[in-house]
Amino acid sequence: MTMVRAASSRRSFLGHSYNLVGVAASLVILAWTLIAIFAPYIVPHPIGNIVDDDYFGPMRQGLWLGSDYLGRDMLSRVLMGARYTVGISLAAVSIACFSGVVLGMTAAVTGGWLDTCLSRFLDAMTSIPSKLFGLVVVAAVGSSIPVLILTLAVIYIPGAYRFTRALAVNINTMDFMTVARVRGESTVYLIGSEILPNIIRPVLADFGLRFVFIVLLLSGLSFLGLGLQPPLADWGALVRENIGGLPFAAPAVIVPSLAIASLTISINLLIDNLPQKIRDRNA
Amino acid sequence: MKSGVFNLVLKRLAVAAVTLLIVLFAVFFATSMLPGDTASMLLGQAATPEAVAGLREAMHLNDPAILRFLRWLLGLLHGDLGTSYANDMPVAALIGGRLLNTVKLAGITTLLSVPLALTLGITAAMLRGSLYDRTVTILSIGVISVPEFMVATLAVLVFAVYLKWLPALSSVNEAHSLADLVRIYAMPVITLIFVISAQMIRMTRAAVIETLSTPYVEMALLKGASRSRMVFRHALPNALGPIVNAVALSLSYLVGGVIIVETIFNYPGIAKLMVDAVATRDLPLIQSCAMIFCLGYLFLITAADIVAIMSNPRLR
Amino acid sequence: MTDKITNWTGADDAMVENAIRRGASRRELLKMLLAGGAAVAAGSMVLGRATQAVAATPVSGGNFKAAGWSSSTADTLDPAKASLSTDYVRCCSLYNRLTFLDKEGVTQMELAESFDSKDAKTWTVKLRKGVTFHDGKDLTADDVIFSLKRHLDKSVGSKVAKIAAQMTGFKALDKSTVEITLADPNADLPTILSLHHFLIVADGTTDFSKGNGTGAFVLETFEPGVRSVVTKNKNYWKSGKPYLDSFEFIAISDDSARVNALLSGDINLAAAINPRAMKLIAGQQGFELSKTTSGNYTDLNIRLDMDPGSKADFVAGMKYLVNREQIVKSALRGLGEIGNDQPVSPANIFHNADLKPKAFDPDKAKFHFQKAGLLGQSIPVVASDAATSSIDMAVIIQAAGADIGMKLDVQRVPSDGYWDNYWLKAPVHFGNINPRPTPDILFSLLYASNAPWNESQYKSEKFDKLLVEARGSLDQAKRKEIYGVMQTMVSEEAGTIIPAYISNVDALSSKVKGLEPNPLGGMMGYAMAEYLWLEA
Amino acid sequence: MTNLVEVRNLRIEATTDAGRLVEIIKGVSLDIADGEIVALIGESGSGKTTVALSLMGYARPGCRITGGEINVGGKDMAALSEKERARSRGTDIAYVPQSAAAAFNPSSTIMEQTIEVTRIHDLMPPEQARKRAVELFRALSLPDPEGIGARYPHQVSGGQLQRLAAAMALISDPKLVIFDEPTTALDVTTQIDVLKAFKSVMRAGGIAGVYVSHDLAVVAQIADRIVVLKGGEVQETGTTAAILSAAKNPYTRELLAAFEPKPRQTQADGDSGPKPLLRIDNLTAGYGPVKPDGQPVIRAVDSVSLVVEKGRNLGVIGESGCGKSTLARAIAGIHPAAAGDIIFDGKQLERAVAKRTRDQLREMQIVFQYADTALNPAKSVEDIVSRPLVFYHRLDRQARSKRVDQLLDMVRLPRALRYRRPSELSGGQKQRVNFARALAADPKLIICDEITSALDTVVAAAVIELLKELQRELGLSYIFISHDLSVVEAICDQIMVMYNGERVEQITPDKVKAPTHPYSKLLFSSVPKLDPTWLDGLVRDPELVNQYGHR
Repeated sequence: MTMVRAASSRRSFLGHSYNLVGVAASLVILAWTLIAIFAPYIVPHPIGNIVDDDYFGPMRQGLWLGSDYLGRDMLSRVLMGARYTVGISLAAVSIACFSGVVLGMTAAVTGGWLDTCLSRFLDAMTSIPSKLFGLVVVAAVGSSIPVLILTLAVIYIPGAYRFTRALAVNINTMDFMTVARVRGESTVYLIGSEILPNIIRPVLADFGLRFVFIVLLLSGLSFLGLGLQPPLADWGALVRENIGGLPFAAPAVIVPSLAIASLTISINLLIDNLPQKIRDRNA
Repeated sequence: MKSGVFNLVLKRLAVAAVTLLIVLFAVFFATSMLPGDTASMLLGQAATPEAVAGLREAMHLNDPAILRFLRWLLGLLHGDLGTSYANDMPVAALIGGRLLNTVKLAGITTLLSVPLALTLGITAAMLRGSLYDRTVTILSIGVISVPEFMVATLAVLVFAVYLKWLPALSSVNEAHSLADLVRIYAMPVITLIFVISAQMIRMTRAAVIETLSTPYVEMALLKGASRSRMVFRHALPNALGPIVNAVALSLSYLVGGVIIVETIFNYPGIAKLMVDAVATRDLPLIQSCAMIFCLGYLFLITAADIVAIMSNPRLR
Repeated sequence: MTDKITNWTGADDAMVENAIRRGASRRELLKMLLAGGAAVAAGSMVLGRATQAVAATPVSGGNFKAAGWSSSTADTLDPAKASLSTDYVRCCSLYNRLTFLDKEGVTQMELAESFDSKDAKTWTVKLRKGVTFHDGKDLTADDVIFSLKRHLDKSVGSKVAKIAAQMTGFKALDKSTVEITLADPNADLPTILSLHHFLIVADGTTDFSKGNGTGAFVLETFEPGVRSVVTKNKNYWKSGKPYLDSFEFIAISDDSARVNALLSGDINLAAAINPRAMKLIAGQQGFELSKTTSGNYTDLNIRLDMDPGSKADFVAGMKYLVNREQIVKSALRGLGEIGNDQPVSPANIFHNADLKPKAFDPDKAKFHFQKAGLLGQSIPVVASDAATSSIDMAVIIQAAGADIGMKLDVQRVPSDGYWDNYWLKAPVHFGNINPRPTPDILFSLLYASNAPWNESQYKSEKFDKLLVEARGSLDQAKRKEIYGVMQTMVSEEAGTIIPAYISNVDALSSKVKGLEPNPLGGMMGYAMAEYLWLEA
Repeated sequence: MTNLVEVRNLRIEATTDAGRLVEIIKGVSLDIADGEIVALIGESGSGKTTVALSLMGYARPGCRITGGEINVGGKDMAALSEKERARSRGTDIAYVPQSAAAAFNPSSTIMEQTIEVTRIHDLMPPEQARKRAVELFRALSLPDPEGIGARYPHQVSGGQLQRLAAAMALISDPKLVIFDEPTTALDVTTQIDVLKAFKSVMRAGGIAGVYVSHDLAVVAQIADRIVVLKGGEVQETGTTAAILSAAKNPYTRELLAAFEPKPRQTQADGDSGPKPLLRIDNLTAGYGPVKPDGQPVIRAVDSVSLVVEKGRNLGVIGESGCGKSTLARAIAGIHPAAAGDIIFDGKQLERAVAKRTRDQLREMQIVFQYADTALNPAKSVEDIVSRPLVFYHRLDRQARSKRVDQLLDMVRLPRALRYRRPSELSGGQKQRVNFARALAADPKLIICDEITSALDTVVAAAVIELLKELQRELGLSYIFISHDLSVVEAICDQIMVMYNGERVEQITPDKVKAPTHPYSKLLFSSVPKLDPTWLDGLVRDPELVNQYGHR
């Protein structure tokens, strides 16, 4: 094969090709991740302290993002909010995807009654509206970070399961699966070493998408009064508690909305533009 | 061939019945975990132990919950949804009007969002990689990243408070003409379209793109078919399965997931009814609502399956 | 007693009225007020009042639509079961009480013509004649006895069973005279019977969904959790009333949605608006605010019989840690009055104005916490949306605690089930108490040793004795004195911290006339429907 | 303008997944006269399909025609607008795809798709088009020409679909038809029918054709001229006879050589008398619910018995659906048999894989037809080959690495290939890796399920050579399952012919010329020969064809 000339907007780096949209998106995600990690050290004010006599205060020196409905510093709250939004969603999506993926692959590989039972049960779970489920859980056991994470995870397990199972069922029909079975391999090896590497890309894409849904559901739950213990707040809760500032275009409501949008849009764009390993060396 | 379809439908229905039963039991166990009962919830601050005991006695809540649940299930077999603990009205009467409202809202949203989403998804797939495609893709992501209550509140502020074009509340009782209907439903429907369309657009686009790369679409191209013929005659009928599946999943949200829209527009649907029922620990009402959500979901999923089967001669 | 706005004087009122006459725009006025240092809330408040000064005479007709803040399938038209504003508003439009409280907090006769007693133990109630129920039946003594006696029946599930328990004997002396015997003397009976639960229903009623009462309106539609519509009772016994042709009541639980519905013209009145929405309403033409400070309060309860409340120093420290000014300023946005840790509000004629609230003093608080050995320990504080503003208050107290090293762990719990599961039970928690017409009710319900809702498990024999003494006395001056002492006791000794009396603000279209504040709560003590009229 | 098609200096570029542009057709020129059939022949990746499609002015997604002229019937397809190209597609030039099964829209009836061209170009009223289609069905000797149009593609067999695809192409009376490997996926007995049908219709209509194939023997039957392609360049052009008899280009000669019968060296067995390694007695396997008597409803393998001797090879031959693959799977335990005994190395084997011991599994390996799906695309060659080393032999890292080198040497693959993923290998290389993995287990018996069918002739011949060599070195036994007689003939000591789940005959390769069973006769006579006159001269017993040529 002859190299003619480089084409398209994709560039390459370290044996991967990527495009600029993907890079921009990952920079945004990286920025929020760093903020999530270092938030406690960079917030200008404790998030519970009232620093402004006014409420829904405008952006100004010292209160760079204005103040919230109680007169607390919005910048601090948004920075700390990143920690909870990213942290909780990440934990929840990890649990959801891990369980869903493992169950889905196991069901696909094992088949039979296990597959049927799991599929039926998780299908039934899907039919319960997620917000109502959240409502019942919190009414039953109260609201704390672990409960929140588990609730969100449980809500999204059936989806991850369905998705993975569909992919794994296809892989399961491949001859290399038969070869491995004839070799006498265990189920754990089959799902971990034979199936997983083949579905990891779509699973990661699904992971990202589900992350977005969880960020949004988290904000939806805060509307219904479930969420973090005050004065902590994730971005959704920040939007919610300051929604009264919307008529005044208060930064208190606009900024967290933009934060949610920037994170979710970036994740989606990154998924759509994941860097690709270049694998067309001359054969 | 015909009996094959019939058998498939029958099998689906059996599966649906099992799923429904699982859900009812799951909901029952979940609600029995909730602290308090209807008597203490109704009394609220006035719930002294004697008062609760008295009311519980009067409301016949002293039987074990499982017994009451099984009795309710038995009644269900005769088509009786039971009587609400909270206000002694037949559950059917409580649900009736509100279910109709939910169906209306869901129906109107469906009628508008499905064609919109399909059109956008299909056209984006046809013009894959174009500016239009990118715009649709990014907009659809953008739209899902805005929390629902934000969309709804913003819409109210703009259209009801400042422009005064539309009412802020969706008072179903005031719909006397088509114009009223449009005014009343405009905002909740727009909000819901925002919420559910994005996923449908994405899935439609993906499904169409996938079928567009099949050999039979290439064959159509080599027959000299136009782009639209390739899409509408060849790609779409075969992409129908995944598309209706995505549509069904999105629409299932409209049955029980619209609690926020119902709250903000004060629209009396059954999602809010269920929240009330949970708040008052009103077992028959909770169960009936859960059943409706489950049935709605199953109906959509089963309908999607059947459409997929009907559209695919290999499965017929 | 109502409309008391701190740091606002009559002179300011006059200035604003003058300004309006000069033709100043609302925005200019607002600016002027803000420059004067008043909170925005207070500012627009005054505006509403000033414009009302040029009021007109009532006109008949019109359909009135109002929105409360909560409703559910448990909505009821049974006065005994009525639990929320929504039920009160509906019931008040359909039924009448024997007595009611006017805006000054003075008991007035409604279905009763007179209440007489020599010993405050046996009461003779004469009923108004010529009053009929919606179904045409005449009001008789039997109806009254039935209505009051039901509260003693456990299976009714009455909200005031405890208060009603003191009525031990009922006798119909004739068709329109009832004799009520109390277990112990109570001079407040006429006032007690002005509570919304004591609305009079027809004898033998079991199905309350018809709303058959003697009230100003007749029920047309009632859908629990959705709405109610009532229409003018043409045979209403109060001549000329009601003015409205019909009255529709709904509930919009979302604060901003409720305000938006008012601003868009969907409803004429939005009850209990969020103080932060006042900026928005002030910026729009044709809307007014009505403020009521009626004695509703949210209190922080520290149970004295459990850790950490069993350590007196913890309670003392907490009382210093609560920054009452900041709570009124930031959490309530000025819509409240600083409280002095006792339940009798300035709206009540028995309020002890000499009792001063504790000043915010973190150093003293720290001293007490240190003494109690609790500094550095994490103390859970249970708050919920169920108790108005409790979460914001908790956060403010928490932040103050954090500054002196007192770790308060705010636990927000769902409002659903709060009263049953946390209130009265958690060691440190928030409560919310609705206005009650008499100190006697407040003290017997909340502070007597055997009180059903003894929020801090306060026990004092002296207090109990004083309570009985005041109750049985018909000497107003002496009662005021005793109640004054009791207020001081509660404030000093009980574990309930009452940082503020919360004002209620209803927002309404300027076309709605006749709305006056009432000590029993917003919307004219929930009985607004028969007094309002709509300006053409 | 004398020729119908004149292609000059055609260049086509493709974009790789890394965004690089690669020239895949490098200046191809060719001519086709009116009514002439020209074959494009070459291995996969030689660009033969790309060239054929460019005649319709079409380049697959990711490809672009960058230079040259493509004159078809006086129009330069490369220079036309997309609209104008669409106008000649289906009308002037028609296309018969490689896999008709995939090229038919599954959700539309055959008739609808056959006459679609006439609808698109508004050639004739639908009624007339339907009549014409039925005539074509008849001319292509399709069964039930009146009724077949109402069926859906999945209700029709592969051979029939291939002929239906031809009908679809011919309905508009095109001047040129492009056949893209139209018989590659078919069984030999079916292939003959299809080839015959094509040839007669083309001849009758005087239609010019491009016949893309990798199979010289097939091409020899139908083409007037042959163009040999390799690496996007024309290697040699000539009349069929000239190419077959006097090829000049080395690559062409290589292609021809693959057809020469190879000298067979029978196993020089030092031991006295052959010992059986595997014995199968009355094996029955099938699908569907199990009947009360323990037999499945659909029997794919019906009471088959066979013996494989140590160091000897057994060939199983038969057409698709005869049960030969099910037999292989039943022996390996993937598809447990319903009845019958499997005795391996003197011991009775359990029917299901799950119940066999690890050693039993190790000693019997199976290699599948499609190396694409048999190799996990997510793993490197090293990972794939070393897994059995870890699993069966528990070798440590160093020993493993050494052994992988040995194994790669054994299958004649460069050691550097160990880091590659399967997608970076050619078809032949993949099949070698597939084989190396089986060898890694140190097996006694390897079941080869159609391992050469997906490979080009030259590559397949090389793989067979390799198998023979390995057998010599390692003393292996093979069960060789195939539909291709020449492959089985080349390597096996015994040949078992299967038909409809049953063993019809077992013979030795030297007796292939004279089978006794009528089905074997039909089967063996259907294998195309490198002789242009073979198809025309072929006379088959019509009764036999009726009885067995069911597809």
